Amino acid sequence: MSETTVAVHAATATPTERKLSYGEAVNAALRRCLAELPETLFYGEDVALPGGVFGVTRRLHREFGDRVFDMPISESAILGSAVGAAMLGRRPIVEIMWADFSLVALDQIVNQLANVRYISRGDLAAPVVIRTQQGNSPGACAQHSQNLEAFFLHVPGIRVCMPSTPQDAYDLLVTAAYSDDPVVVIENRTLYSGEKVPVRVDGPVAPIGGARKRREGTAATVVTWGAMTDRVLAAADELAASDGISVEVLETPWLNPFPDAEVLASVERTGALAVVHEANVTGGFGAEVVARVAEQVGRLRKRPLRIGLPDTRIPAATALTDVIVPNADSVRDELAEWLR
Amino acid sequence: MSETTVAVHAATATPTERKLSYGEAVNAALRRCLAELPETLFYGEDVALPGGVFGVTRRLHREFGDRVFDMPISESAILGSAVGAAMLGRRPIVEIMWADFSLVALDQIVNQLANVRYISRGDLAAPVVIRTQQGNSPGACAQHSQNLEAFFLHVPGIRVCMPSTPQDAYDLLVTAAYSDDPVVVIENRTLYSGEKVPVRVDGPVAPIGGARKRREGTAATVVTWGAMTDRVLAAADELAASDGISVEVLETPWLNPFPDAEVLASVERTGALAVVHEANVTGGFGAEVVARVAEQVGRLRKRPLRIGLPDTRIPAATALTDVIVPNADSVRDELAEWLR
Amino acid sequence: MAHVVSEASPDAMLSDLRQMWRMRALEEKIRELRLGGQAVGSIHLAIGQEAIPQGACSVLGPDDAVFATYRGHTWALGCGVPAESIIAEVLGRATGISGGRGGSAYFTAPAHRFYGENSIVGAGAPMATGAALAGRFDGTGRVAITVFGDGAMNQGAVHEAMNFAAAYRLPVIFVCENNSWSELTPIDAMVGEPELVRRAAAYGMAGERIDGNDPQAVREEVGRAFDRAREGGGPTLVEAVTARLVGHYVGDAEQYRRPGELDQAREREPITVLAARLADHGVGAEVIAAAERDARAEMDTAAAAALDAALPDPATAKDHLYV
Amino acid sequence: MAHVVSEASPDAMLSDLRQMWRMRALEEKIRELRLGGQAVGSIHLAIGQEAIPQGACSVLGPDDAVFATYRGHTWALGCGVPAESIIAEVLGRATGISGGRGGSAYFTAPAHRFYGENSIVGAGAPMATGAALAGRFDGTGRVAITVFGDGAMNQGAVHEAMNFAAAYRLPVIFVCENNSWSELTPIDAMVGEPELVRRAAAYGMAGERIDGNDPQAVREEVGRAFDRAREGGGPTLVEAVTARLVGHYVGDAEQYRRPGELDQAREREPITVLAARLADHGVGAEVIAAAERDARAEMDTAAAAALDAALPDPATAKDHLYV
Ligand SMILES: Cc1ncc(C[n+]2csc(CCOP(=O)(O)OP(=O)(O)O)c2C)c(N)n1
Ligand SMILES: Cc1ncc(C[n+]2csc(CCOP(=O)(O)OP(=O)(O)O)c2C)c(N)n1
Ligand SMILES: [Mg+2]
Ligand SMILES: [Mg+2]
Repeated sequence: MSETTVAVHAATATPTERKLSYGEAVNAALRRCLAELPETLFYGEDVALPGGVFGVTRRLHREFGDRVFDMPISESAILGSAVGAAMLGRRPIVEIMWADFSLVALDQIVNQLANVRYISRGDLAAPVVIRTQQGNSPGACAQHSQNLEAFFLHVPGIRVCMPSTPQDAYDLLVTAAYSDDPVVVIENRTLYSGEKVPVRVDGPVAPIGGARKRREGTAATVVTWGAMTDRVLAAADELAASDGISVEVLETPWLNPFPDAEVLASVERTGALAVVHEANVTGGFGAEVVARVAEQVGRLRKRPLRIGLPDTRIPAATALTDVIVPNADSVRDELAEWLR
Repeated sequence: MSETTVAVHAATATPTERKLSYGEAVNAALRRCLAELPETLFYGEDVALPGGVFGVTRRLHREFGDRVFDMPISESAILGSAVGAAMLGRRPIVEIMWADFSLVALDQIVNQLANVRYISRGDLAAPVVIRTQQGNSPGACAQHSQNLEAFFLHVPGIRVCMPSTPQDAYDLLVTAAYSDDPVVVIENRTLYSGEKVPVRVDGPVAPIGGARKRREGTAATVVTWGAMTDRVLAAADELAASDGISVEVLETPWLNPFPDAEVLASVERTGALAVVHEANVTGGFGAEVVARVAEQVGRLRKRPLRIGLPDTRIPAATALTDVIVPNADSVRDELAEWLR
Repeated sequence: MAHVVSEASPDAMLSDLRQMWRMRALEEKIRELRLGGQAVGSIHLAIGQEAIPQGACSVLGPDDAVFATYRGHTWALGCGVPAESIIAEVLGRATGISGGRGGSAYFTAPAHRFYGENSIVGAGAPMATGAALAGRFDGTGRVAITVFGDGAMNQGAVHEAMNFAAAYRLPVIFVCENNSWSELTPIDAMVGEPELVRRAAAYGMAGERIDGNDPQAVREEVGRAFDRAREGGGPTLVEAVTARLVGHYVGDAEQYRRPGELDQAREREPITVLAARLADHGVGAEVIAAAERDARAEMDTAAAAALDAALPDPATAKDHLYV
Repeated sequence: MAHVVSEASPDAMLSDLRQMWRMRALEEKIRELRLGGQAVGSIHLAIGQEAIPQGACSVLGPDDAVFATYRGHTWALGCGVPAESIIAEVLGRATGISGGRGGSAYFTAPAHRFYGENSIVGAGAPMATGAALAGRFDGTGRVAITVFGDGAMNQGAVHEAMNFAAAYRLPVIFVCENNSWSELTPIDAMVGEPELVRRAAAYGMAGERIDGNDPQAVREEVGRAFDRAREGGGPTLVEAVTARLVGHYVGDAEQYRRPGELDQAREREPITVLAARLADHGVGAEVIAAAERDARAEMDTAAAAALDAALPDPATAKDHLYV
């Protein structure tokens, strides 16, 4: 990220604490970025006048006027205009309502956005933030349920993060907006209207990257991210209560850059690795985590374990998703079986 | 794949041998499929009257008339019409000139094509073949050089293969056209006008899947696919000649379904695994191969190795690609260093 | 609106009324089930837009194909999909038309010429061109109808489909249901030319802007498009102007509505207008009332059966991924 | 073609001729280097199309921005990028305008208002809307020009860019170089309406179809578009009709050409026509011949320097991926 801008800002930062839900934290982060960074723009479908289909972006248009606007249902125009505006000095924050919809315009992310700095040898930058959200929710269809982080993580030149807490929803978005590199921030709609918790706002801009140790443990290291994190934590507590097995849970809200050192250190300590994500297993980023550990750690006590959606499409009926989308119980059972 | 159709056809099949280049083998396979399967259509940009930008599809329009036609520069229309035509009983074979271009229309592959059979519980099928080609070639720019198989391999519901020999260029395309499931066939333009070699044509339709042991060896198992295969074989011979190290080279032209059993058996034998692909390493399918082996094989003699493009964009200048795109020498050096 | 709409016979009007009441009652029943919590997820209703599926589906031939959107329940009903199997699908039941796999926004019913809803805006348009293309080779002379909203006109895939269909004179009918809103955003703010039908000429295809609240106007225009398509005259864009009387999805607070907008819309909505016209023709109040009563009775029965139906067997969750 | 093109002064004509000769000589030099094997990969030349970049770039202001395609050498030259740094780029040299990273088809030169070539058909159009959008906030009043071919008109991203620009009245000029071929396929077979400019009205923007072989016609039409854009009148689509006198790429066998096509095209090509017009105005043969001679001399010198330049340092291959 842009050390200079951050430094400049950090000086003026005075943290305060507010009780915010995940969705409110996103709104607060957007407001802060629009207020502090005059080059920022925020736009997407239904984000301005209506305040977003999830109500997450309410009042931003009223407060920031033309810098916050609604777009036609034209994802290539949304993403492409963000690339062009960034080349000319703006810092666009754009919303793609569902990660699934990015597939109608992936060219602008992979073939355009990711190349700007590299091809121009740094003469140009593309400080674009792409806010999106993904994952399954009860009754959602196959076209509104996918977890696509693995696509973005195979693209050198863009950064990727997936906040799961209100604090990270705030911090990661602010960090992304201050970054001079493109960042894809993947939220999750099932978290937006969660519980309000104390969130430190207006503090110094956190550097990009890093992991979160969400639970201490010795039996194994469980790496996870996004909305799975809470389910994994519940599973881990269950596992401790019922089977007396205590696993360490490492959340990696930043996936690019990936916190190799923290993950390796934990696995060295526990001698076992499991990776849990909601995306389907084959070709998911869990494979990358397992591969990096296999390449860098010597002998493990156990073979690694990947937990994710089986390789299938995603049905709408909850009677079917209940048995394929990983949840606290299924994760607990798989971990118990693996560690038994 | 459709056992019935294959069976029916296999009966009438009388193999003959012809000397064909890789590109000619593709042409022969297309001609055979258009002749044998009346439901097939073949279309894409510049494929009919001009015979393809690489000349690979010459004479097909003359021979099969309206079933072979040119399309506007509209990848969403190409792919989307293929999905719709397949739902209504056709077997479209469509060309996406460069895999990079699929990114302007990936929705039609991931959100549409892959869902047809699953959502309809088999009431509908989508026997679409997407022929494309990918990879770097001297002077090609970042938007015409990517290896995107990992994207397609993270999508349940579609099959994926990458032929590297004229025989496989022929066989895999025929198998794909006979399959009642969607298949992405990824070719490589640097192979089209390679040497003419004897190719068995008009034989029985091969079943989907399988691996090719391209070289015997004991020191390690090297898994590879696509245009890297020849480079890996050259590297392996070099390695044997110069360092007396003999590795087993396993080509996996079928990546979905992936030949787990063959790979595991080989790794069990050699005790070491390296995976080589031209795609950039992070999030590449090499991670999946390493993860599957780590999950299923106990102790290996060595930590696994992945060789691929470093995580960077792809420059046009050969002075730069020479040092980042894996070639026979760099693969040989990395293998030697790893096995030393 | 170029053509004068000819007056339908009282019988035809009555059957339109009955069909539109079936659609209305279906949607209201589904809303009830969603608000009652028996159905979950996003549900998009076509209340107020029934004249379009009714007019269009009434001229559909046996080999034709329909590609709809997430707002597709009424189009499926118009194609002949039984109400019970639509409601069961929305409820995620094994007896749903797609066994609960598609849900409210993505089910498919090929046996009824309904090649599915689609939850990606505009994605059905290129697929419809393929269905039309198939008809060139399978001897059916199939015409494909793809329906989408005003907002979808701004999606690249729709553009590519229209140009392809026009260039190859494919028998495709593009039906744009212009209900003036794209989710929560007004279409007139998202285009430079609010008369969307003007795009037809730019692609070199026929186009008409019609009253989407009059089933007879829709039937005649879509009928002309069918004739044109079957005679090799290529595709047609039909912009059917209508209004959505409810939220974009069940639960939409509709804060974006303009003052008086819904009151005006209700006066023009297809069922009210047609019922009044029938009364003018001397059709008795009892007959008109029966159309609603019968429709609601049908949907009550269908919903009861759907609610009684079994859930899909979890053991089948991974079936049908490949052959 | 709505407007009468006013006659340019002999001086203006002469400077157009000189600039077009520089473009022609640059392209011919690059072709020579590609055929000679000093350059590798696909190279797309704009020989015959020089009047469009010459006319358009001659009215470009200091804050404006150009988004071109793989066929962009002449546009870069028109923006002021030195010939030597273009040739060096094509040769993959360290002194190339992008240090060899972009190559012939994807280099960028922001210091010269040239925001890059693009090797994805149509992808530059949405990017140009963003550059125009930026101008709304940075006080420059920037106008963005995006140039693409006839075939690109059928790409979804171009549609989305045009509608967005029209809806928000963005200062964007869409220049469509209609050279009648999309790679190896004729545009008239790939559209239902061959007069591509008709799409402008459908989007609610201004549009003109002009003689793309007359630099003065291009200058005046693009000039009007600039004035319109700066006055808040929104985007314009300029369809500039021209011909590509060479293959789609160097090495293209051009078997797709129609009988007599190239002979006719050569008679109408911009340099021949303008040279004749200058002769009619009494400009001496020697002056006219000098325009070519000087241009070729410049390119010989540029190519020699580029060939002498160092290759990029392999150690830098991974630099500049992130901050
Ligand atoms: C490609 C894509 N972008 C965005 C969405 C989210 N979305 C769903 S419906 C909708 C509005 C569509 O409006 P319109 O086309 O007018 O149809 P209507 O809902 O009014 O029937 C949007 C933006 C989507 N499903 N797909
Ligand atoms: C999305 C995409 N599809 C296909 C291609 C391959 N391609 C490169 S140039 C070209 C033809 C473009 O024709 P036109 O737009 O008329 O421009 P011209 O080359 O004539 O200047 C095609 C199909 C591409 N680069 N990008
Ligand atoms: Mg609408
Ligand atoms: Mg062209």
